[in-house]
Amino acid sequence: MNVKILYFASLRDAVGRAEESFVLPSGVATIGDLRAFLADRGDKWDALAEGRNVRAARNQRMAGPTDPVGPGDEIAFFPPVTGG
Amino acid sequence: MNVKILYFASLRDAVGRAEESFVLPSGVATIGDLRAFLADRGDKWDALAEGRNVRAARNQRMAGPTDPVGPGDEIAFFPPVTGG
Amino acid sequence: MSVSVQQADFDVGAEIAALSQGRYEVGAVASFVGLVRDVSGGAEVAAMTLEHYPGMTERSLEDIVGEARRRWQLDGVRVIHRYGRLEPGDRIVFVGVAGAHRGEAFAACEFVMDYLKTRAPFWKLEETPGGAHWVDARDSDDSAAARWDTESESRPGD
Amino acid sequence: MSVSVQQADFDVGAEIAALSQGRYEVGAVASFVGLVRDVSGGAEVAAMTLEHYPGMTERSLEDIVGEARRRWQLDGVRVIHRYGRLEPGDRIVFVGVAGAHRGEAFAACEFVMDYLKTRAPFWKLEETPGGAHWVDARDSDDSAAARWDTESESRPGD
Repeated sequence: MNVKILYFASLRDAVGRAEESFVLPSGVATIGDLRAFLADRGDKWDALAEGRNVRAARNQRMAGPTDPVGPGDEIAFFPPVTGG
Repeated sequence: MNVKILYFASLRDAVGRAEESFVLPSGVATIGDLRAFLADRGDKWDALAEGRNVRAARNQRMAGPTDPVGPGDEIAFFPPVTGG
Repeated sequence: MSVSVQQADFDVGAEIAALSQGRYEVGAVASFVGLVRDVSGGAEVAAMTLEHYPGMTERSLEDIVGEARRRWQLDGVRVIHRYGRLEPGDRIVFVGVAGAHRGEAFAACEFVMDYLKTRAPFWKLEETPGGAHWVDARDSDDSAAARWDTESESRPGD
Repeated sequence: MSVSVQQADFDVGAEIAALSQGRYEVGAVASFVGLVRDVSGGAEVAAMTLEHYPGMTERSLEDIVGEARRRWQLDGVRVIHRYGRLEPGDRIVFVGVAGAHRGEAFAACEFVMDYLKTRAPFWKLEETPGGAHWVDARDSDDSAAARWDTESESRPGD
């Protein structure tokens, strides 16, 4: 039940890492679950807490909090995009 | 009381001339008057008759039937434009 | 010089670059190129000749650019319109608009094209297998121009 | 190849020309160039670095192009977005859309830019006299993108 998690831009700066391999704990079934679990690490991981303006992607497509997370997924968290 | 009258595109083809110098008869005070006067020449000048889709310009700016015509003016008649 | 009426072709890349050259407040350049198509109302078009009204043409385009500058905050506007004989694939018209943000640039560029289509004195004579004939004005061009009379001038993205 | 994500600059004139090259059904090419400005929220900008999410970036741009092609009848769409360090005046993004008529080309070009601004994973880090900082997303970009959810898909001039 491994997933790859990526962090970008200001969120990567905040949590201090660009990437991690993560073993999904039981009970973590959605993007929202995963985000809450990571935010519970506390301290700098507060950047992922509810109310913070964080977006997510699952397997390189934008995803919402109720989208499922499964083994082998690539999940990314990042601030709202500012390209163009 | 001379005006210069120009004809363009399909309207020029219809009336058979590109340009004429015209002495304004008394009673011809507006673009609409002038157009009606020219249409009254009959035959090919029917192309200027009421109901025909003709536009006009006075001194190189779009003009309506109630706009005045005065000595020295350059008046143009033409079909709706199709550039771009 | 924001308006040119000419027989010669033009360099689209150079025109777009010139709109922001040395102007670091420009964040957006919207542009449009109109081309001769090889079909028109179902008929094959071998070529067309664009007639215009010298003097009024330049004046009407300058009026349209002036109106765009009144409606939006713009850093630059460029209009080039060709006349004479053109073949399918040839460029007819270029409109480029530079501004700080894209909403203004897009709106002003489309506005200039819509107004040009109904107010600039150009006429197209098309050569088709059935002979040469003058192109009829399209009702959709009138409605495209008319919406600028009523539509709010500010748009999202400004 | 309709989408490119690259560090290198691009040739705007060549990209626009390629959209109609040999395609005589194309009557309209609408395009957009986004540039680095030297001001942002009142602060002077010396340079910026564009970060992106390799893989997802290309995919999201291709999805946006696909959606534009579903909504409008288009002959060609081209998107180029740069990443890395850029200075004021540098080109960031190009969007070009070719179609038979201008209404479709303009609408699709603006649609692609609006969606790109809110859906393509790019982030700007600006260098200002006060230090480097990440640019905040703008609410106006969200509203610009949102209007395409409700707006009628056909527009005058088509």
